[in-house]
Amino acid sequence: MKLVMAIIKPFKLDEVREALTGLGIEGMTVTEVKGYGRQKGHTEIYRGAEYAVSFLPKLKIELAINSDQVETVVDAIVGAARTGQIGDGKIFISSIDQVIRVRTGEKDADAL
Amino acid sequence: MKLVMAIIKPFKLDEVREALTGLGIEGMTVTEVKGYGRQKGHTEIYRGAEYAVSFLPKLKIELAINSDQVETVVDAIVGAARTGQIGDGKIFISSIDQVIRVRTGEKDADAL
Amino acid sequence: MKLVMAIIKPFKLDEVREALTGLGIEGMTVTEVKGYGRQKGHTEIYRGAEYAVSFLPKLKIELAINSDQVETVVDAIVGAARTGQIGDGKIFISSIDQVIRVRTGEKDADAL
Amino acid sequence: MQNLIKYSLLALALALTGLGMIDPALAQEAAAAAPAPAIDSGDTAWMLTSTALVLLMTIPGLALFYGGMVRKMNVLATVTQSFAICCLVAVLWMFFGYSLAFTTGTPYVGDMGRFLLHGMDMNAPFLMGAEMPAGSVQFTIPESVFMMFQMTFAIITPALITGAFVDRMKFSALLVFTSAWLLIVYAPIAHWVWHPMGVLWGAGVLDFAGGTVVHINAGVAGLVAALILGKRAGYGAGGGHNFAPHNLVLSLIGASLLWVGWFGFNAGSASAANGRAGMAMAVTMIAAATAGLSWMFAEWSLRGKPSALGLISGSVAGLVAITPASGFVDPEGALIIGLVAGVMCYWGATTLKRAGGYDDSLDAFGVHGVGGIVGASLTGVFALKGIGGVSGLIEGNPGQVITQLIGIGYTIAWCALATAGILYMIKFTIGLRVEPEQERDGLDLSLHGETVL
Amino acid sequence: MQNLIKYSLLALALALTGLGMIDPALAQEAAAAAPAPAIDSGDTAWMLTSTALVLLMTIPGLALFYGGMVRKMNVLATVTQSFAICCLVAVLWMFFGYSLAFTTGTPYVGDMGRFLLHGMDMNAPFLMGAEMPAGSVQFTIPESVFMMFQMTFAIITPALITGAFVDRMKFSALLVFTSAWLLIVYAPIAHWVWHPMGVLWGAGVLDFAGGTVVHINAGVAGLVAALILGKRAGYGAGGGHNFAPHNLVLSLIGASLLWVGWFGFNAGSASAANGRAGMAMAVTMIAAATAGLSWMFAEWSLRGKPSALGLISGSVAGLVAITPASGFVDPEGALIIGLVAGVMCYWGATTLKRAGGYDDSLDAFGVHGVGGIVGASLTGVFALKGIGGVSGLIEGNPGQVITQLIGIGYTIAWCALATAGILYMIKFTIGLRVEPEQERDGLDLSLHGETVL
Amino acid sequence: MQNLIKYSLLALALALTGLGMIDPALAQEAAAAAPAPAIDSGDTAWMLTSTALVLLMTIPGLALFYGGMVRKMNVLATVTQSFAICCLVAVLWMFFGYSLAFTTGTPYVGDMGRFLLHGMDMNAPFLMGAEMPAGSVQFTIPESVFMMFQMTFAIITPALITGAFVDRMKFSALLVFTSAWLLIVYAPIAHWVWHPMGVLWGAGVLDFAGGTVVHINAGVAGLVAALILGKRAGYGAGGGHNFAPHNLVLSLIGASLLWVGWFGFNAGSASAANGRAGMAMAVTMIAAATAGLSWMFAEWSLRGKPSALGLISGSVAGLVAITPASGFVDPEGALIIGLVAGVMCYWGATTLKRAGGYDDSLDAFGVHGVGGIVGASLTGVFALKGIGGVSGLIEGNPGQVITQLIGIGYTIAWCALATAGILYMIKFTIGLRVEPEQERDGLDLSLHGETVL
Ligand SMILES: Nc1ncnc2c1ncn2[C@@H]1O[C@H](COP(=O)(O)OP(=O)(O)O)[C@@H](O)[C@H]1O
Ligand SMILES: Nc1ncnc2c1ncn2[C@@H]1O[C@H](COP(=O)(O)OP(=O)(O)O)[C@@H](O)[C@H]1O
Ligand SMILES: Nc1ncnc2c1ncn2[C@@H]1O[C@H](COP(=O)(O)OP(=O)(O)O)[C@@H](O)[C@H]1O
Repeated sequence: MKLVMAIIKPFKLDEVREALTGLGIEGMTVTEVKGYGRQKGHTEIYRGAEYAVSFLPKLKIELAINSDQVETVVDAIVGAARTGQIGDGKIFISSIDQVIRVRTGEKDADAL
Repeated sequence: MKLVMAIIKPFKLDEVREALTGLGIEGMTVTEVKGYGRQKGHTEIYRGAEYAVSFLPKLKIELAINSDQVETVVDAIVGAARTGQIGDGKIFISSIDQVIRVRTGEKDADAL
Repeated sequence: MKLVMAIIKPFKLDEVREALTGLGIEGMTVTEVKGYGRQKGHTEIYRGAEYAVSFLPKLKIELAINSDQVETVVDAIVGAARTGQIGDGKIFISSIDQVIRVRTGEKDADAL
Repeated sequence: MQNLIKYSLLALALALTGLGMIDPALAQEAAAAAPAPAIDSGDTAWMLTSTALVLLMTIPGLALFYGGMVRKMNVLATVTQSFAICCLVAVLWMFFGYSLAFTTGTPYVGDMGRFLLHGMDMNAPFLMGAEMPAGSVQFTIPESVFMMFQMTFAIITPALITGAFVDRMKFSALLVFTSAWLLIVYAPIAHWVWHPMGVLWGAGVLDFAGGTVVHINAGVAGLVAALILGKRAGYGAGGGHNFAPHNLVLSLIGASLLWVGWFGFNAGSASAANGRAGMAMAVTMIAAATAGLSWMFAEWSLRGKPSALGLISGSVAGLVAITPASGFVDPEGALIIGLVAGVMCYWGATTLKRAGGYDDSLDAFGVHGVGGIVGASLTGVFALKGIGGVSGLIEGNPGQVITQLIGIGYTIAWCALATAGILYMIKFTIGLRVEPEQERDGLDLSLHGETVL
Repeated sequence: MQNLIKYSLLALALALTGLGMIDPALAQEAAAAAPAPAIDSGDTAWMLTSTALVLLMTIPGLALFYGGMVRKMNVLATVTQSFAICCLVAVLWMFFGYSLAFTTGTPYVGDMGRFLLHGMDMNAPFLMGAEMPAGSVQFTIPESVFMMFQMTFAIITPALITGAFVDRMKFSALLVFTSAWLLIVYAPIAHWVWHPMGVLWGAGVLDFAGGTVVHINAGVAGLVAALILGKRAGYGAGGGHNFAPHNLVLSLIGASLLWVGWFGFNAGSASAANGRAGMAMAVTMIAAATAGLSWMFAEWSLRGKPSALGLISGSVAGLVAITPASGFVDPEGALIIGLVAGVMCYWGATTLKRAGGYDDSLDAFGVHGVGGIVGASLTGVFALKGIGGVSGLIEGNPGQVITQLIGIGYTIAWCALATAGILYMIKFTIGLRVEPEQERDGLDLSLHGETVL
Repeated sequence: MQNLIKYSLLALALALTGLGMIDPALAQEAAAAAPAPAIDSGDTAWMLTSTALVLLMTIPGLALFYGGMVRKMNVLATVTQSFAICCLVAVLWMFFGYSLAFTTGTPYVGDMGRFLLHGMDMNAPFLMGAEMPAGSVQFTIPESVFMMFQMTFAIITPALITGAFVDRMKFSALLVFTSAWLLIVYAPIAHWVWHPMGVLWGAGVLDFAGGTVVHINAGVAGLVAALILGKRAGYGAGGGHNFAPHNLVLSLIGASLLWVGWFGFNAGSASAANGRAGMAMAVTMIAAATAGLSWMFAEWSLRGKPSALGLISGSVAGLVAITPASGFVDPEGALIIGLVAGVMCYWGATTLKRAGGYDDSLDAFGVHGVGGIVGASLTGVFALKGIGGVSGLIEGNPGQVITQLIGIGYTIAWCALATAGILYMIKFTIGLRVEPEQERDGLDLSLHGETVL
């Protein structure tokens, strides 16, 4: 099984979620994060004092999937999250050893 | 070493933490997240406009442990976090290569 | 490629970020988290009722890097985040299979 | 828009026809009879206080009521609109607005006799319409106090409109719109209704504290603005775009300050600390309370839950509806007005808005337009001779209802036409609406360069 | 509960015994001596203002004071309680409450002579107890203003009680409870104390602005409610269940508005803009300030840190305690009352509550009950003939302290009994408490379907 | 610091030299002419109201204005400073402050004739300076009301200073500083300016509502404190240390309440509900509005965006600047004063502060110091005989400008010297500043043991 962790622009959440549910993905976890990257932040000025805000609001989506779903999932996320402008985000894929559903104790594929 | 990442219901945090400290686990990191899954969200109505809130508040607990602790830790979390109702959450286990304690520079098992 | 996940004290963010950009690291993602560890929390008293706050505010930094950068990155983070006092945080390193840049579809090293 | 214009013309026609039927003897001359040419310290104390209370309604009252209902990324932009309008209108009022509204001039608009507030006598009690021997109104307070009290009304009215177009209007466009609207729409209509020379005063239209001048006016302008600006990006698209209020605690603070401040608005409109002011305060309280409950129970029975937003919206609806009636009706009249207003404004903010398909974002029309029309009409029904000197339908004078409808018609007609004109002028010159990315990133950051953490 | 009833009965017995000892000549007839049968615009101006100030105390004052102290998931439910009570009581006051409290009737309760507020003369100064030739009280303000001022007192009293049972009472139960409590507990006790026909007025009990009628009453009702409803789920269980206030900035705004509004509450209780009002305002300020400092220093020395919550709680405690005394004592008396109130209420909200084992969540009893008892008793100690026409212990009249204790006893007795009765009635019919899952998910979402982001 | 002392001495010298040039005939004796030895209920009503309004300015007004501008971890500590000062000053005022300021004494300070507020006549109108047959001032309100109104001024002045040193002063040091500063700096300067025996009153200095006594005083004290305490850790270090305001909604609420409350501050300074109060309210509104716009447009043109913080800061700057002028100028004077104040205070909070290199964190000096100096000077320019009985430069009396500068000089000199003395005394005894870790962890937690979630 794989863990897909995608950083996206916040206003793209609904489109990404819809794309994923379209693939039958039933579960995901979302976290509000701040991103630093090529996309520049902005400057805020308060009474003459400038504050450079270099971290931008992003959302992190984590989803555990079966290894054979990786490609379709990545395509779905890229398709839904892309605006073509800098700062669209990244997807990181790693392996997971085991998944357990707390309610039932089911494991791995059954737990997804 | 393994990284255990558990999604639980927020009000279960104290019980889970107590169960883990009962096992001698000395460190963990908690993040407020929003979960999407089989558990349905709710609808809020503001002056006749309905807003479907499909993401529910959850907590993510991350803890790095020695590989031989995985089973007891999973059992402890499942035991403490289970309500038997939908939305109880999931546990994901993956491998970590290395752990470093910032304060001392200690590595791996010493750093846990 | 590796994923470096570092838990640090919040007021150390700027120093860590500068140390990393000094290494040419161009991207990272930061999350506000609560940490539990050897560092004790504090007690708040409201009209005689005591509340033990055992989770302390921390920041989690995640960055995907090439495997050969691990050592320099860890050194940079440790150097910038260390105060020598308890609660300085930890660094966890794991492997990632794949990285995709959403905007371009670039993969792996190109996507970092 | 075509419909809008059509209906506006219709209303105007109706109004003009009706005018022939009005007996000018019904005009609000009661006030003019007061023979007291000295400043009364008690009356002045109450009017100074009322002025502070009405200012409190806009800043921070209305700013918070609206600010709590928008998304977090727009909260500063929203509260700033009310604050900026407060500053802008105060200056314009000094230059032109007060003169256009409250000097004698013609039945349609005042002259410029108080340009820069020249000519106010500091120590004499104010005589309004001194040039009209027969119809002038003698106050017991200095003109400066009258001018200030009226300024706070001129401030809140354009601020109310902003509820219709939050999250998408350019700040520069807002400033231009407010300036033009104040002078072209608000000041003349205030003159019509509240100056003894005014055409609707002459027609006997009753509007104690601004049901037509303030609320119908703001509500209709809001509706027109919502139609011309169009919807917020993503509004009504379904699929989870979330426009839910980000912090109703702010809105509840705002509604509370509106309520408290409204005591100055309505009881202050008696221009004196007397029995009529006391009665106006009492009916204001009762209508607000009743309407809060009636919206709440309506929503509770239809939607299953009594929402905080419903309760406070209902109270505001009741305050709106009692405004024109507050110096004319008794507590029982207020009870019924509140009851009707709560239910009707709930309908206005839900069913009517959905049917109309416009995005009157915070229900400027649904609450102030609908509530104002309900209140202005029912003033004609429940007015009692013993309270304000004029009888309504329930005391056997159905003509007063017609008179009220004429006042409503006039107001709607001129407001809709002129507002549309002003907005189109801005649209085709500096533009009305922010860029799509600005709207997406939130106006706090894109227009003002600030954020709330 | 058994203890509660036992003590209530005891207090009642004590009160009845004591009554024989009271010299009716001490009754507050000073006011009745005023021979001015005309409306005074200055007095009316101040009373209109005071009414606005007291309303400000409940919405948004008390709503925020309480709202900031609960967990975030309950903040809307908490502030909505105050707002809904405001609406509900206003309507009930119009129908029955005002009549029961302020018409002549019997020594125990008024009649229904002002049902629907019929019969108020708009333009005459109010004569309270006109049916009692000897004891009537002549005011210089219209009855509508008196009625409104008193309405705002009737609103804040049940709203204060909610502090005892936040986070767990059903909204429907709250509405039923408030209605019954207003008519069965509040209105009669107001009649006893503030109407010349009332039994405690006759006994010479001094309560300038509501130490017994408002604060002891609300505090005791809160204690009874906390006992009958039981604790919040998880309260006192240790192990990290966290009930810490989520945003004390809201509470500080609330406490500030309570303080400012209390000027209307206490100085307004002079019913005129005169020297007694001025002195009442001064002693109110001094007691609030002193009590804030005394709670703060007490906590600082015992707990090591001066908390914001302690400081503001102390000020509120001082305001509570000076309430009954405010028209009777001088600044030095106020200083001592404030000092004692700060320390005693700190004790009430900490040691006493822990000892009692009840969950009076926001210390309705600890602050308002304890503070009210402190204030009502010390009024009997520090009353000065030169201020309010009655001497207290320090001017050699120990009897006044007894009289005050009788007033306290009566109030506690009837309030405890009747409140318990009402709550049990609700418990066994529609139920008092929300479901455990509702409590866990937060009342904002489960009762009102809304959240604060 | 050396520079500071040098300039202070210079100013003092200038002031003393200048004093010879003043014609005492210009003194503000207008008020003294009033022959009315009876309490006026209307005037009293307005002054009771004004007292409530000015208290509202500090709690919660100023508390929120400042609280919104700090980092989230310091918000409770910041708002608590204003609240604690309110409590502390009230008690000190009762003991010593009121006597030092408003009893006759010498030209430099009052005596202790009102220690513990002994000797106030409850029912007679207040005669200020009764011991000076020629120069006494007869009021139409009770002394208790005058004392209370002045207390609220004594509260806000030290609270304003806190803006200069938020985030780093020890709470204990704050309490000691406030106590000493009130008695050594504020009370004497109030006596100089506002008591007929006072040296600056005698010199003919005009300060209607506190341009020198309140704003220059607070601003200069703030500057001195910012210099002596030093910068916040990390301030000006670049590299991303972020001192951005955490929630400007709070600041906007605060600015709004300051504005509304300022009606009591300025119009209340007429001590009566009359034409001068009305005019004072009008010019207050106009200056606030104009200054808000002028700061906003200055920033908009220089920085590209009109910020919410700029708009509200400008309004406060206008309110500051009109304060000394409010009973002496007409609307046009107010317009110009507002215009100048908005631009000058923008300069004071940006260019000047950067040039000075000090960390006046929330611009106590930049807004109140600069604005106060602008206002006090321009009062000498725009004063009109027809408004306040004294002519300024534009009516051909350039001497009034000199007189005003002398008043400014005196105030700056004594304030700077004495403030520095007090702060050094504290620094070398209990210490002024929190520990570095306390500053880093936030004062909410480290000083008060509380947090905002
Ligand atoms: N190496 C990385 N490790 C972790 N997160 C990253 C990394 N690079 C980028 N990100 C995340 O992706 C977001 C977008 O990256 P950015 O460089 O701004 O634009 P783009 O995705 O177009 O290259 C960043 O804000 C950050 O949150
Ligand atoms: N495949 C997944 N990947 C990541 N997080 C998941 C996944 N499935 C579920 N979750 C998380 O677990 C939570 C609980 O899942 P849900 O399906 O609602 O109930 P249950 O745990 O009873 O099956 C979700 O809210 C989500 O945060
Ligand atoms: N085993 C662990 N798994 C996950 N996070 C941990 C673990 N141990 C510590 N942490 C994180 O690191 C932070 C610092 O750890 P702590 O034990 O307080 O001090 P130190 O880093 O000096 O040993 C904790 O607050 C927690 O967020």
